[in-house]
Amino acid sequence: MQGWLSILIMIVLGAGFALVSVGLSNVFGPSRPTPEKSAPYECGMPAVGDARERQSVKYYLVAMIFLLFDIEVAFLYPWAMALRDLGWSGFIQVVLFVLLLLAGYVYVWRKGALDWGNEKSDAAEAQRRRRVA
Amino acid sequence: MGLESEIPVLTTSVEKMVQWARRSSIWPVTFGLACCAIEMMAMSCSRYDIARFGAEVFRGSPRQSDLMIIAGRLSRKMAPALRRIYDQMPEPKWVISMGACASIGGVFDNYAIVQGVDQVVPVDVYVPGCPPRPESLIYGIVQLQRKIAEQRLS
Amino acid sequence: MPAVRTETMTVNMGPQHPSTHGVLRLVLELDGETVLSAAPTIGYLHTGIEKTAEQKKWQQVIPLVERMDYLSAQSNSMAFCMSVEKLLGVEIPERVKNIRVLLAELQRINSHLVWLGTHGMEVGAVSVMLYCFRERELLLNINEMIAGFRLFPSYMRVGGLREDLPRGFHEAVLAFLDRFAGKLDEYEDLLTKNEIYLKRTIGVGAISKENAIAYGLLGPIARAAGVAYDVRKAFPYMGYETYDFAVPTATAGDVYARYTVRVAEMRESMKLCRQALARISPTGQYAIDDPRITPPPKDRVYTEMEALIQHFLIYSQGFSVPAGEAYVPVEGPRGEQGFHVVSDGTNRPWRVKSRAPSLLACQALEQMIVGGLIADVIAVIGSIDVVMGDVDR
Amino acid sequence: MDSSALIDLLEGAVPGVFEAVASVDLQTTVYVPRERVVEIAQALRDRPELGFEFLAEVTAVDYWPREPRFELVYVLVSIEHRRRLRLKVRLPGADPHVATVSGIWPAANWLEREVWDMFGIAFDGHPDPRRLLMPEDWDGFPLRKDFPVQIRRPAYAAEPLQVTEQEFRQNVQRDRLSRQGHEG
Repeated sequence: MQGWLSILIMIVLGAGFALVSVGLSNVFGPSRPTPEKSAPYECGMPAVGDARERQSVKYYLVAMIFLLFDIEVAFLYPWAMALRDLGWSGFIQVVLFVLLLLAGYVYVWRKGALDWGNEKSDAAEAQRRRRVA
Repeated sequence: MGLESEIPVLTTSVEKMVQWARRSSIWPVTFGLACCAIEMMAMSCSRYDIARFGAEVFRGSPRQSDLMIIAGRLSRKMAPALRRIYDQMPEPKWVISMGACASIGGVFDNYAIVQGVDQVVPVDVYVPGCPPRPESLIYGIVQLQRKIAEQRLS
Repeated sequence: MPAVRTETMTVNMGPQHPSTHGVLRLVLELDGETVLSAAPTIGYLHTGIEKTAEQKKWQQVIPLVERMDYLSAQSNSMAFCMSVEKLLGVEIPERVKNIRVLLAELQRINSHLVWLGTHGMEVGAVSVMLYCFRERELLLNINEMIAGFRLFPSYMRVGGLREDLPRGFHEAVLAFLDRFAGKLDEYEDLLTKNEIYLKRTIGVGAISKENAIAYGLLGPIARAAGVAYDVRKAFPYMGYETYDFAVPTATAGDVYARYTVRVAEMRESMKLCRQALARISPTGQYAIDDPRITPPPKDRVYTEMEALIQHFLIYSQGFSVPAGEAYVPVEGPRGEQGFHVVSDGTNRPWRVKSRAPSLLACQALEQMIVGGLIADVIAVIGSIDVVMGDVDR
Repeated sequence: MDSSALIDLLEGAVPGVFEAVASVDLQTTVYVPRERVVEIAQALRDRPELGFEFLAEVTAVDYWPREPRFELVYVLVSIEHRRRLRLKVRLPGADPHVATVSGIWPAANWLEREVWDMFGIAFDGHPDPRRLLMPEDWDGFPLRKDFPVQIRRPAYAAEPLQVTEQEFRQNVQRDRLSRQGHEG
């Protein structure tokens, strides 16, 4: 039980600080919403439409890929802790797991979901390599 | 502030404490128009460091700022944009009109310049000079801090 | 995969924006992060200085002219004074020419430091901004020493200077020059081989030599694209032909080339400053001795009646300039500057038009950013060193 | 290369058009008739012996009581010949208009827009004839001599908070169409 108490205290402190500061600013901060104030901020120009515009699909793809590989790493942490007791069989399973995801990574790479720039920025990149080399 | 009793406890009123917190970290929105903006930048750099007064964080968007330093000459085409930025700032907000051009139109008494920013936004502190030296702008900010200290929590 | 129908997004990078170097508005049309088209809108800082200048006397126009391009005050006032002196047909004493060359070159370093600082900060190197502004304070001290004012000294007048150089001027300038050489190497260490800076600037916002000529970018931007045109070499003025200095150029025409050209220009300016300083005697003649234009020294005004009358006439009525028009080009920090001055023979200018290199840089901005990414727009705006006061006048 | 030699070159290029005038500064000053500005500009830029490929400045001067009222000024620079030329065009006060040279020097695009904005001199065939510096709805041309220096007007007219979608698209569309016309 002893170990869990320190984690509990840390959670209470973290959440507590956040709640107190947000709570105080809500209590003391004057909030007077006016139509001008709530209009979307457009660098000083009248706003056009609301802020929820359709985004390019690239952003969604990158978000999904990140989520996928992030969870993969999340699985590796507990495995790394228990490496000694799992022995070789555990090791083989993890290698298979990583290889599977590696195949996914290569597919995504080849499909071009990761290249972000356009031909102009790629040309700039090529120029940079020539100059720096 | 009570320190009479022996117990080392500092007593103050909530209002004083809140006003002390507000005036000690004023975040200006970057609203540099013309030459005064160069002096405002010089003020936030190493020699006339405004960080000593807690105001060196220049926020890009009006949402996160509570002081607007109008640094430069305001033209008629820019006036609506200035008013809109001022409206979009959250409540306790103050305005410093930096320089003669912002305060009264300065040397440009002609068709293009708004002769004094107070026709567009309510101004708290006027800083004279064309452009004012960084010290006088810091003095303006200190005057504003003194003004905030006396304001009541409405 | 079938062609995905993408919808473009219009972003308004409006007048109040931390990295548009003033009040420039850019309506960008984006496909994802690629800029499809950019429509710059200017005029948010239009001050009508040319209209106000027509109501002032000749000497009073100098403070107005300095507030147009507020980063190159000395070269502005020098350009205006030279145009008016050309109309007057007066010859400037040798010493005044050397002082004007020295002050113009110090102003070029001053303006390039502000450019390097703000451009560095926008590309992410905030420390470069703090260092550049720290060095710039020494230059502002020199301005303060000669005229008591940091940004707009108004020290140059039609017919020479306002007064003689103060004591300790030579030591101050020498101290700055000795210190600045080492500091400039420091900035270069920070940026020139910095991997991030190279990635953000090489190949970005490039403009071809033909485009630079077609869009009339007579200045560092054209020199970075390979056009070896510098007003100080092509049409020398104020004795520039007697100084030896090089005109740095590059060929790539992208943001990195402009960076190298401007930093090399700072080094050239330092060489020029040393040569000019060596020629200037601490005290000497500081203006032409034409009684109509140069006010008499103060002690004579208090003692002699004629000097008092002359002083009163100059400061109340001013002097009149023979009718005609003149445009003397000057190499300012942003390129060729000059004032097209028209006089109708009275003591007020009929028309003062300033050639604005930043206006043409702003117009060519769209050529540089279309096709690039939105992050490159910030680097390109920083690299063309646009001053909105000069654009909108 | 003093100015008389340059004027002979100009005469050679486009005969019978130039009216040379004495000038105080570097630039050789010549007057040209209003109708032939584009043809002269084309010759100035394309002929190798003239080679004026830099247009430094386009500006105007309003000699108000005098008629012809406006004088348009083009300042041209030739790098390899190291020469400068100032073309001047006299325009009457009634309907001052002249053909645009932005087809020859793209630099002239905004410079001419500013001259239109400040003086009301129309440039026929200009790809984007809108005001450059003043607000869109400004009436009058500020730099004319009969325009007052100071106007007492309320500084700030409240603009609508929300610009309707097609109003904004229409602005941006018009802006892009006008630029397409320019590149095309």
